[in-house]
Amino acid sequence: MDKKRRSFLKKSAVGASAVAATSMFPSIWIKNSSLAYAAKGEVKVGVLFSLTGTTGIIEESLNKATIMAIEEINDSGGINGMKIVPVVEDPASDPATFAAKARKLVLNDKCVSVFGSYTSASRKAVLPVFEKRENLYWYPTLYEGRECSKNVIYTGAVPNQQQDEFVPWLVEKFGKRWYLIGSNYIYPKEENNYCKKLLEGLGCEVVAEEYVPLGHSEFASVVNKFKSLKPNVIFSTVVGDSVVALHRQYRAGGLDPETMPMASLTTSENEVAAMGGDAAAGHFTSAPYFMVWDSPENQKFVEAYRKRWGEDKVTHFVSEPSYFQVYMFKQAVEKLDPSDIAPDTIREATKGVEMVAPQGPVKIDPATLHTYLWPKIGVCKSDGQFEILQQSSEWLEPVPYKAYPNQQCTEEGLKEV
Amino acid sequence: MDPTAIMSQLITGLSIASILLLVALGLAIIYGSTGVINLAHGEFVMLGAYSAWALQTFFSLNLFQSLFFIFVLTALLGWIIERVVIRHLYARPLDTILATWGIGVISIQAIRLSAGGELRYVEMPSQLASSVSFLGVDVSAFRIFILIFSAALFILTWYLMFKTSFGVKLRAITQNPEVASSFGINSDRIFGLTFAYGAGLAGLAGALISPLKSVYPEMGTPYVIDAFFVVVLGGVESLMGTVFSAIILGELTSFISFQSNDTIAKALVLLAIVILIRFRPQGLFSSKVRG
Amino acid sequence: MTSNTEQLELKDVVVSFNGFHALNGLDFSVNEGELRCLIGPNGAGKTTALDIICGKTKATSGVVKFETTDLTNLQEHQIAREGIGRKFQIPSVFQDMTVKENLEVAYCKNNKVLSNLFKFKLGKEEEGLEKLAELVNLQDHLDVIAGHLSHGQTQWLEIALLVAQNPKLILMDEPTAGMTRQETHKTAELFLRLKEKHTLVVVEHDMGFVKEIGDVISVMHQGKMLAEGTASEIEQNKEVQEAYLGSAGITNA
Amino acid sequence: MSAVIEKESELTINTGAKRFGNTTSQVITYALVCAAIFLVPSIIDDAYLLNKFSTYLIMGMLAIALSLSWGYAGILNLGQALSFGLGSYCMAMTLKLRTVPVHTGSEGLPDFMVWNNVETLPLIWQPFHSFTFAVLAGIFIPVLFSMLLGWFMFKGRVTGVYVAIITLAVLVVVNLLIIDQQRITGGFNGITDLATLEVFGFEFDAYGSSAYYLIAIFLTICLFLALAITKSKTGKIFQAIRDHEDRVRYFGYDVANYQVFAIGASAAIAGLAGMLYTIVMEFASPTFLGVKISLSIVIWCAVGGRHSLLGSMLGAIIIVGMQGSLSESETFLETWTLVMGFVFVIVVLFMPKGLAGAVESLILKIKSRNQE
Repeated sequence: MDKKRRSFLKKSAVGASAVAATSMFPSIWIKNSSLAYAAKGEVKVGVLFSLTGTTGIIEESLNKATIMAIEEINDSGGINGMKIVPVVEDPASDPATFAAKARKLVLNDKCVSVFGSYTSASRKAVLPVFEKRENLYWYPTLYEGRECSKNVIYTGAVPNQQQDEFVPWLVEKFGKRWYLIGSNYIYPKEENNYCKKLLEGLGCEVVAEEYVPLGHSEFASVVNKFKSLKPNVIFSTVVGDSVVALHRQYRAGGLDPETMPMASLTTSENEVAAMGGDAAAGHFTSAPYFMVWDSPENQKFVEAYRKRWGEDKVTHFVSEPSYFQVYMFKQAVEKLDPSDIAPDTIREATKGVEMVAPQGPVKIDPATLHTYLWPKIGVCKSDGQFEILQQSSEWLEPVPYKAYPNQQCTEEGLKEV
Repeated sequence: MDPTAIMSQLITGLSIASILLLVALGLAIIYGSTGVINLAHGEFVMLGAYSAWALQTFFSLNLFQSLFFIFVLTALLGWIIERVVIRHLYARPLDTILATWGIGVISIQAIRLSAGGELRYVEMPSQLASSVSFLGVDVSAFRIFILIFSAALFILTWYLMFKTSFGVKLRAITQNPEVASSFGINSDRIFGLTFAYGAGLAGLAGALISPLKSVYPEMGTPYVIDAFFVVVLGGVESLMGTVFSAIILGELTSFISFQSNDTIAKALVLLAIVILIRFRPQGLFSSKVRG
Repeated sequence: MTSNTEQLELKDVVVSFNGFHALNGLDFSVNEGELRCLIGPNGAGKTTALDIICGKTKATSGVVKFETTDLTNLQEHQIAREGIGRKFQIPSVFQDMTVKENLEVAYCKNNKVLSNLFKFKLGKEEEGLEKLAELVNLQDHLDVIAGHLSHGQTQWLEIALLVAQNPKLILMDEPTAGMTRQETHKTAELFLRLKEKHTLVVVEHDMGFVKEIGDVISVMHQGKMLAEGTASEIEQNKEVQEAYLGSAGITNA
Repeated sequence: MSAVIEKESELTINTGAKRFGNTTSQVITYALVCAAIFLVPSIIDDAYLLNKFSTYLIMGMLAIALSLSWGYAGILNLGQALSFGLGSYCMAMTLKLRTVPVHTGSEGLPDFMVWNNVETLPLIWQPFHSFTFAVLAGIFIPVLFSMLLGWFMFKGRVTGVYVAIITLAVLVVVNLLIIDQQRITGGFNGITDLATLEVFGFEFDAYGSSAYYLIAIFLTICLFLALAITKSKTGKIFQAIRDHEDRVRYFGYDVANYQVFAIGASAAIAGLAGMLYTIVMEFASPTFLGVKISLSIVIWCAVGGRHSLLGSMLGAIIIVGMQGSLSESETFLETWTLVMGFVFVIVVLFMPKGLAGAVESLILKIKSRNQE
């Protein structure tokens, strides 16, 4: 009796530990079912935006825009009848976790594409797995350019698209003494490289170029430097929560945007909502999209977004590409036979895809896989929204290597000219 | 540097120092008297900021009207946490690192799930939104307000610690718990109140910095690290030390960042901390060393 | 075995903390092989005197000499290597380690990090360590974790740790504090045995114990040496009686 | 009758008072766990899972390193990630140089340097053309750096929380400098887009069993080396210093030398772990030497039981594994950090000596029940 009971106990212990093991590492038991990407009338995609951690404050809205686009497509019949199944992961604002989760989406979940990332560091961290495993990454954020990967579709702006019209306009309107301030990482440094080239051509003077640590929130000395150097334009590529602190302390310090405006490539409705209209009013931003842009597509987008996520939510120039790039994905996949659906065929099908996005008609450049966009210049009002002062006369070609004329991104990769 | 610039950086340094002091004061009291290494201190700061946001958004209270409620709310929360968790850990202070880290993680996610993960806006009181002339320099009125407020809080705390029976009891427990208990001092109750007071101060700090900085769930993390530097440098059982180390760090940051930039300022200030602690491990203003 | 060679000498030692003179020109010397008791009312500076010898506190001025070496500028471990061992008032043994491991650590023939890194077995020392344990009556507790020992046993263990160092001079700060009558008596016996090989300086309050072990007694007062002599000489000394007047009397101080 | 009682009471005292387990049983337990680790690839043949488990093992190595310095020698090093990151950068630099011909043609500069308009390879990059140099650097740079810092602190008798604050401050400074010196270090992006490690014609694929075995081998070596250190007389002196630094000094030991050695040994393991991490993650990032990971290591050791090398290692693997699988499950997508927070609080309240301590007392309980 005793023996029997023991062996029973043993068995149940084994059983219990097996249950524990499966619940802890569920993926052990999911074997590679098939190699086909689109099976059972489903197309699996990864959604990789931080829901926690420091950049979660912005990436959360990118996640929301992406999910909404997927839901809309599924509600209107999917892609040729196939549903898009999103696998959402939280990379927690940490490059290593980004890399780990990207691996899961590519290797384990066999996603056919992944939508994700905000920072350059996280994009660089996930690149190896997409390049070595021939998958496709859709990156919605404006970035510093100088990348020519065959495994990334870039739907955000590159420096020439944000600056070519913005910088000359500012010089004409405010003057030639510029103060460049950015967060200490590659995006601001590269944007400033490009900016300095433009300023040189316009005969301007850079009175200071400075970088603050990421996440910095004490701008007292910076504001004092503004006061003592008195630049005509403060060109800001400060990102994230630091933007809010910079604007609020600028205003609290008694500076006036009439004579010393901040011109930013990174201040969107999202940050303005957190700094208050008062602190934002009078400063300029250049971007392909603003929430107030008047077009039927944008009205639909903004209404749907607020209905889905809450009336107090805002859309901005990174959430808009997060939204429209899913539709571009749909258009590309639609062209394919279900048995042909794979990352490389989707990439080929994406080349030259056109659609009318909330910002206007956009197109994927076949050579660079970057996007033709509509740069706009906006000035912030005290109600927290921008007023659009000017838009480029045509969609602007993305030139990721514009500052480096001896290099060119082509369909065959980076070429030295 | 011309004299106005020097004056202006001096005041900027004081302003940075006052924010450091505001954030560090609660930590100094908790760590100095109970030995608890409260890694969740930054989250109390964050909760203070979110309380300000919630009171403004849902009850239309401005910052001045909310301060009292914020103090009470965060202090109450601190007291509950002390009663439920920290109370069991006084005998093993190192373990408080793990427990308070856990509490911090929970608070961050609880706020994210309830108040949302995006940046939040706390309005600056309109009376203080402009800049004023102070000693010949143009300074933000709100920064001056923070300066005065944190000085007042410091004096109040000092009074509490050295002039009230609560403070006497607390210091007795800190110096010799056994003797104190033989005199009938209820250390349990005193520690609970101390923790609550420290948490309440952190909450006030969060509310006061929220109009100058940004409010989001992770905002507390940088503050707790800075606050620990201030407290340890000042000497863990010296309130005066905390003030002086905040002023030293604030002025250093101010002048170095004006001459070069904030990255170099941060690095050099940290190196200064390393060297000061190495050659004065008991802290700048304390003769005792907590092990 | 007591010889007349002077082993330890403190000359005009001053120690001041923030203006307070804990030692105020102390002169103190001990001969090789002696068992010297050091007594005095509270705050007389007895513990500080031991601190000065073992390097825990640095003298503001004055000379501390051990045999031919000047200890004034040496660090604690260097002083220990000169042959001085110290037992503290609050017993300090390694609570999480077994009695044997405690003794092993204390046995400091070789103090280099790297050579100790390749030392896993006790070898010849084992016997020595067991003998030491026997000396303090802990031979049956070699594998017991030190934190589980009784108070008296802990005191003995610390004494054994000192002996393991094999120092020429052993400094004891209130070794019988907290011991029962019986344990105190055993300790006295132990000290008399130690005296054969080591010089001992014992700070003690318990006059019964002091009488049991001490040849010569030194009395400190207000950071200075007040008197020196046998137990009966000391008890009759007027100055000593006055010094103790403030406290509860010489036997029970 | 009374003799029996006496015997029994003696027995209970002994089980409570004596050290749990002897060295032999400890070695056997350690060996069994390592054997289990080696068996994993033969059970699981999945690129993603092997890659993931490889990273868990590396975190385990970090926990061993901290257990050695904190659990044994009492040095709460909040800069443990510094050694980890330096090791990681050394490996990334040499692997980056191997990709150079592919990226920038004949000039031979890593791509990010070209982006930053660097014209010639910086001096400190030159020796990393040699793989052997890089591997040695990956261990000895962290070791030398830590020992220097240790010497600076411990010769000044810095202890306890002050060690934590100094190591933390130094970590933040180095992190800031690496981010700031983008031209040489790749800045916040780190060093990305690396070649696959190839030694003697043998390729270590980040997603294959080769890299996994490589890590398992080094983990085993580190675990047993660390165990050997703790069993040596030096290891016992570490513990003595942890419990009573001054007491040890009065025995004649130069305590600072032992502390410097402890922090150095722990840095060697962390540096090695960093190099392996670069191999499986395929990049190096300044976040590898961040405050967050440094604090995480402390948490792993506390959960696993910092006085036990194996406990700390398993603590790391369990916590990281739990974080991974909780955040992957749809149910906990939004609440996984909440769950982790509660786990930490509960472990502290109910398992003061971590998992290792809980297991020890459980086994002791079972043993004494068997004796009844």
